[in-house]
Amino acid sequence: MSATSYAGALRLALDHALRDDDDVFIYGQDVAGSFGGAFKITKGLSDRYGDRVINAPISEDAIAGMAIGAAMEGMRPVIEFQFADFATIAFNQLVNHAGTTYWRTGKPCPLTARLPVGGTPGGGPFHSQMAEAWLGHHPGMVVFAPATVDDAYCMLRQAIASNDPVIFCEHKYLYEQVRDDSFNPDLASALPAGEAAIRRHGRDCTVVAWSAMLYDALRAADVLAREHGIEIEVIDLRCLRPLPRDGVLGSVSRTGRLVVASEDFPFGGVAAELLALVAQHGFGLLDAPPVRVSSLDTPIPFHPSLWAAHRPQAADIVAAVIQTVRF
Amino acid sequence: MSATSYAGALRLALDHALRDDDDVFIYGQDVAGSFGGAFKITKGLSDRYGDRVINAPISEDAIAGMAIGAAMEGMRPVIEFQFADFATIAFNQLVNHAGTTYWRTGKPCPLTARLPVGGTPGGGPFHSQMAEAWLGHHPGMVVFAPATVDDAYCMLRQAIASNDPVIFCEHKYLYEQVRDDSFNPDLASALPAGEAAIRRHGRDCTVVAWSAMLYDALRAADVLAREHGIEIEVIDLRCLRPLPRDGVLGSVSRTGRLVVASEDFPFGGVAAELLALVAQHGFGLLDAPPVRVSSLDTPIPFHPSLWAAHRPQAADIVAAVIQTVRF
Amino acid sequence: MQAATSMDSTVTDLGHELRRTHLRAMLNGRLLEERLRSLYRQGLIHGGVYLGFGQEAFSAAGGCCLQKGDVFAPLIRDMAGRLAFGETVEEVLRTYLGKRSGAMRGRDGNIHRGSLEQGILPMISHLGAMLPTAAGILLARRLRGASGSVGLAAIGDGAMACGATHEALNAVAVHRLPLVVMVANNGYSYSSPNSCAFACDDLVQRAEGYGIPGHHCDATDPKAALATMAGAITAARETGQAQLVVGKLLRLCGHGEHDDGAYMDAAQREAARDCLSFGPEQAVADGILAAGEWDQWRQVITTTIDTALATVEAEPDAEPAQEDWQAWSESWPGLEAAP
Amino acid sequence: MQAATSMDSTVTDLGHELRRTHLRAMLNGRLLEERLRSLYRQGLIHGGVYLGFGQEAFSAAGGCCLQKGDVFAPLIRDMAGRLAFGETVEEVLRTYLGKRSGAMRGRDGNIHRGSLEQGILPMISHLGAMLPTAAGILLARRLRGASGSVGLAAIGDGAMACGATHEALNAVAVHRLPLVVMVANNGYSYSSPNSCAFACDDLVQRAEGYGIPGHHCDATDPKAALATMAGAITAARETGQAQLVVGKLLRLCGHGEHDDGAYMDAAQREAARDCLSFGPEQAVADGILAAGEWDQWRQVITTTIDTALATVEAEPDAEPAQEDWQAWSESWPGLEAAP
Ligand SMILES: Cc1ncc(C[n+]2csc(CCOP(=O)(O)OP(=O)(O)O)c2C)c(N)n1
Ligand SMILES: Cc1ncc(C[n+]2csc(CCOP(=O)(O)OP(=O)(O)O)c2C)c(N)n1
Ligand SMILES: [Mg+2]
Ligand SMILES: [Mg+2]
Repeated sequence: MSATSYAGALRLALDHALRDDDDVFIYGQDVAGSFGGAFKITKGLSDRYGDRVINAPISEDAIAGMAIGAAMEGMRPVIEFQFADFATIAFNQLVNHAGTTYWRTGKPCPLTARLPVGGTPGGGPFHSQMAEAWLGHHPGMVVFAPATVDDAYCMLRQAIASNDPVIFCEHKYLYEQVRDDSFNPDLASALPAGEAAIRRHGRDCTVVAWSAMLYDALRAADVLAREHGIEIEVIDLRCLRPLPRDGVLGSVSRTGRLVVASEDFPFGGVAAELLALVAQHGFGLLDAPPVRVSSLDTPIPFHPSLWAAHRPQAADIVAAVIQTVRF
Repeated sequence: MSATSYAGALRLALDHALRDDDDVFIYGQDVAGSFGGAFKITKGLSDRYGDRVINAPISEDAIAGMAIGAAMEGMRPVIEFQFADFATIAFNQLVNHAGTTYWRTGKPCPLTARLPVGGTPGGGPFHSQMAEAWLGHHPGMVVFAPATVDDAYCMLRQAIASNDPVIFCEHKYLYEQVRDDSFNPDLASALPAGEAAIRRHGRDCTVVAWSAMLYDALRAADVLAREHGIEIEVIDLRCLRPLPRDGVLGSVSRTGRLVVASEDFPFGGVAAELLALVAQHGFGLLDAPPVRVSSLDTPIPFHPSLWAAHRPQAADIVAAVIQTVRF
Repeated sequence: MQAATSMDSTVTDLGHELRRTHLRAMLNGRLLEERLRSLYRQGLIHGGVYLGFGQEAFSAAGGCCLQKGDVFAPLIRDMAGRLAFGETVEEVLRTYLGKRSGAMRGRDGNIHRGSLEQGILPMISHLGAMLPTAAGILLARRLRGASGSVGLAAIGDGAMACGATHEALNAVAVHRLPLVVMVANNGYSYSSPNSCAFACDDLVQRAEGYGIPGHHCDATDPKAALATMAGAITAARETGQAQLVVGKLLRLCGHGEHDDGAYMDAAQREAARDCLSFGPEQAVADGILAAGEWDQWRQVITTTIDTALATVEAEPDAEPAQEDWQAWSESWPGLEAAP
Repeated sequence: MQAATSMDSTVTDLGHELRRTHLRAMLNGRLLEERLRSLYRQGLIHGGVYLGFGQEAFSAAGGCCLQKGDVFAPLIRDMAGRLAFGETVEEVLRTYLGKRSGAMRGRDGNIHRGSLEQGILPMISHLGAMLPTAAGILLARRLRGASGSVGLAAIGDGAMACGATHEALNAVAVHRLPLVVMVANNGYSYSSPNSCAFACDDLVQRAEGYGIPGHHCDATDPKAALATMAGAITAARETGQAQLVVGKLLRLCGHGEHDDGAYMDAAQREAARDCLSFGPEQAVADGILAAGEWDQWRQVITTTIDTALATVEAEPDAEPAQEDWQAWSESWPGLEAAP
C-alpha cells in the first residue's frame, strides 16, 4: 500500500520541521537511533538530523521541564511520550509550568508534546487513555487531536510553529489504519487549527467527534442514512483547546440537535464542555436535549471484548442520534 | 471567639478518627510534632497519637503511593498535601493507581487525600488552585468539597470511613473565616455524602455552588432578594464525585433555571459537567439557558486586585441570575 | 528454607535445597515464557508479551528468598521470581488468556497480574510506581505492630531514572522500611543502552546517597545471584533497613515480543552468558544437581504447563455481560447514571 | 572576575575583588531582606515573605561566580545570589510591592520573580521543577552551538527528596550538561529536620550515584563557600559536566515570616555561626576588608534601598483594567469567549 498513513504523515511533518528550522529538535524515550520510538514515528530522523533527535531517560517530568527550558530559550522542542498515559508524570510541568509561562512572564513557551492516545484491543487501563480533559483544563494549554492524514501532517507542523505549548494527541488506532493515497504535503489542506471541519453535511443532527471517534461517527452516519433516513452533520473538532466554538454552534444552528461522541471517560472534560457551551450559548438553537456518548465510567478494560463494551461504538452514536431526532 | 472554625472541625474529625480506629494514620509534610502542618490542622495530634502522625519527605508521589499500599493492607491513611497545587506531583498515583485499584483487583483502596484548595489574596498561581476537575475526571475517584463546619467534620469522617479513595478539598479561605457556635460533633448533621444540601430555598433560579463559592452564592441571594426581588435556591453540592444529580435536577425542576458558580478555571470540569447533565437530562425543565460563572481563563493572579477580578464574585452571580431570570 | 545471612554478597553456603529450588524456578520461568511466546505467535494472547529471558537467575533468587507473608512487587520480567514466590502456572495462564477466572478477570492483563492475598502487587504500568506501594504495605504492618516480613520490589536500569523510584528509595531509607529494591540492569531500557539511562559506573553507587546498604552481583551466575539476594533479604529482615541490589545481566530477547531487538549490540549478545545454560553446569559441578536431572525437570515442567494450559483454555473468557461496570466499591447515594 | 579553578574545594587564592564582591552581595541580601521583613510587618507586602538569613554566603557565592550569559534558577532564599548576579534592588521591590512595572507585573509574586533576559528563571512553586528547565536552556545552547555558559540551580535539603530533582540531576549527568546544583542544607525543610528528609550522612554522597563530581563546604564560612562554588562553577564551565555542591548552614529565621520557627532546636540555633557576622571578621583578618568599611557599606546599601523604595512606591500598582486576560501568546482563530 503506497498510500500515506497517519503515522507516515506525522513522520513527514517532523522531518520537514527539522529540515526547515534548526531550532526544532526531538526529545523522548527511544526516539533516536535505528529504533525511532515505540510507534516508529521518528524512525530514520536521527540519521538525517543527528543530534537534534535525542534519547531521554525514563523521566517524563524532566523531559517536559527540559523542553520548557529549551522553549524559553527560543527553540521549538518536540517531546514524545511513549503513551499519553505516562504524561501524568509530567502533568505538573505541563500545566503549571508550560501553561503558565506566557501569562506569567510575557515570554512564549513553544513546545509540542506528542501523546499517543486512545484505546486498542488489549491496550488495557494504562496504554489506552485520552488526555484532553486533564491536560486541557488549565489555562494556557493548546490541545490538538487530528483524525485525518492531512491533519496529522498540517496540524503537527502548526503545533511546532505555534508559540504556545501544544498537547498533540495522536490516536494509536489511526497510525496505520488511516491512509490517504491522495496525500501530498505540498497541497495538504492547512485549515487553521482552532477551526472545526465538517466531514459530512447533514440537516437532521450535529454529531461532534474528534480523533478516532470521527470514524465511528462517519460509520454511524452511513447507518443512519441508509437504515433510518437520517442525515447527520459530522463535525471533526480537530482542536480541543481552544474549542472551535463557532463551528459547533453554526452546525447546531442548522440542525437543532447535538450529539457529542467521545472516547474519553464520561465525567467532565471536553464532551461536557461542548454540551455546556451549546446549552448556554446555543440554547435557543436546540430542538432536543443534547446528548453525550462517552466511554463507561471505569478504567479501560484489557480484554478486547470488555474493551469493545466500554468504548463507545458507532451503534451507540446511532442510538443517541435516533433518540435525539425522535425527541 | 469560642465558635468552632472549619479548621477546628477538621482537626476534631481527625482526632476522633484516630481515636476510634487504630487503622487510621496521618502522613504528610510537617504534620507531626508541635508544628501540625502548614495550616495547623494536625496540630497536637502527634502528642496524642504518636507514631500514627508521620512526617513525610517532600515526595508527593511517594506519599500517595505509600498511602495506596497501606490502604491495600487495610489501613485508612489520611494524607495531607501542603497545597492542592502540589498534588499534581501525585496525580499519577492518585488517578491511575488509587482510582483503579478496586476495579482492577476487587480490593478497596480506602485512602483520604486532604487538599487545601482555593484562592486567597496574595496566594498566586501555585497556591490557589481548585482540584476537582483534574482529580475528578478519572473513574474511581471520590471528591468531597465541604463548605460548612458541620460538613467539614462529618464529611472528613465519612471520607476516612469510606472504602474508596477520597479527594478531600478543604478551602483555605474557609479555615478560619467560617465558624459555627452551635457546632457539636455528636449532633453534627450527617447528611450522606453524595447528597446535595439546599442552603437557601427559592423559586426563581437554582444556583449551584460548592466550597467557598457557596458564600458568594448566599451573598448574591441576599442582594437578589433585597434589590431585585429574586429568590434563588442555593444548592451546596458538597460532593462533586459522585455528583448529587437528583438534588440538582430536583431543584431545577422547581425553578426552571440554573446558574453554576465555580471558583475553578472555566474549561471543562465540574461546572461543565453540571450544565451538560442538566442540558441532557433536564432539558425540559429549563426555561432559560443554563449559565456558568467561573474564574477567568488565565492562571490565578498573585496581586489581590487582579485576583479579585479573576475570581468570580457575588456580583457576577447576581448578574448571571438576572440575565437568566430575565431571559 | 535456608538463607544466607552474610551481607558481603559472597556467601557460598546456600544449602542444597535452596539452590535446587532456585534452579527449578529459573527453569519454570523460562519454559513457561517460551510457551507464552509460542502462544503469542499463534495469536492466542491479547495484548503484549514481555519476557524475562536472561533474568531468571536474578528474579528467581528474589522470589526464592522471600517467605510467605512477605510482599513482592514484580516487574515485567519476573516470571521466574513470581513462580518461585508461589504463583501457579494456572494463575499465569488465566490472565494471559483473558479468563474471567484470572486474578485480573480480564480487566487488566498479563504482566499487571497480582494478588494481594498472595502478597504479589498488581502493578500499574508506570515505572517506579509500585515501590512506594510496597513501602506503604510495610509501613502499615509496622504501625499495626506486625514485624518480620519484608518487601521486595523489582526495577530496571531504565526506571532508576524515574522520579517515583527516587522518592520511594529515599522514603524507605528515611522511614527505615525493610524494602529490598532489586535492580535488574539488563543493559537496555527498551531500545536505549545504559548510557541513555545513567552516568555513574554502577547503579549500586546510588545506595550510599540514600543511606542504605548496596549489593552487587553478576546475575548471570545463579549462585552469585542467589547469594546476593539471600544476603540482602536477610539483612532487610534482620535490620529492618532497606537494601539496594543491582544485578548485572543482559536481556536475551526484545523488549517485548513485538520487538526484534535489532538495535542491540550483536557482539554483546553473542558474548552474553545465559543463566539457564550456566546454571545447570554450575550446579552439576557443585554437586547440587545430578546429571540428567535438569532434563527430567524440563519434562515435568513441560507436562505441568501442558496440563495447566488445557485446564485454563476450557475456562470461560471474560465477557461484558458479567461486568457491573462499577469503579467504586461503595454504593454512593448520589451515584450518577452513566450519561 | 577571577575565579578559582581547583576542584578540590580548598582554593584559597580567590582574589581580593571577588571576595569583596561576595561580601558586599551578602550584606546587600541581608539588608534588603531586613527591609522586606519590616515592610511585611507593616502589612505593605502582598503574599508571603521568605528570607535567606544565614544562607547569604552560600547564595552570594553562587551569584558572584556566574558570568553574564549564564543561567540562574534561584530558590526562595537566594536574595544575595540574585543581587550578586545582577538583579537590582528596584526590581526586587517592584515585585514585592505588586507593581505593574515589576518583572511579574503583579501576576506572580515575590520569590517567583525572574527575567529570562537577565538569565534568572521565574520559578514555579513546585520544588525541583526549575532544575530541568535550567538544564533545557543549556541543552538548547549546546544544540545551537553556543558554548561557554553554565547553569546554576538552587535547591534545599528537603527538596532533594523530590522526584523532579532526581530526574533532573540524572538527566544533566546523562546529557553532560554544565548545570551546577547547589544544595543549601539549612537543617530544615519547613518544620522538618534533616532526619525527615534523607538518611545518608551528607547529601553530597548523592553525586557519585549520578556520576558527577560532588563538593561540600561549611557555608557559614564565606571564604569556604566562595572557594567551593568558584571551583564547582569553573569545573562545570571547563569540563561541561554537571556538579553537585552541598553547603551546610542553618536557616536563621522561620520558614517564612508567618512562621516563628518555634520547632527549631534552640541549642543548635544558639551555636550557629551567622555568615554575616563571621564574614567581615574573616575578611578583616585576611586583609580583604579595611576596618570600618563594612559599616560604610551598610550605610551605602541602606541609602540605596531607601532611594529604590521611594522610587518604586511611586510606581503604579498592577490593576485589572490593564490586563488582557490572555493565557495564550497566539490569537487562535477559534478562541472561545470566556463563558
Ligand atoms: C513512567 C513510564 N514511562 C515509560 C514507560 C514505557 N516503558 C515501559 S518498559 C520501558 C523500558 C524499561 O526499561 P528498564 O527499566 O531498564 O526495564 P527493562 O524493560 O529493561 O526490564 C519503558 C520506557 C513506562 N512504563 N512508565
Ligand atoms: C513539590 C512541593 N511540595 C511542597 C511544597 C511546599 N514547600 C515549600 S518550601 C518547603 C520546604 C522546603 O525545604 P527545603 O528544600 O529544605 O528548602 P528551605 O525552605 O529549607 O530553603 C515546602 C515543603 C512545594 N513548594 N513543592
Ligand atoms: Mg533494562
Ligand atoms: Mg532546608
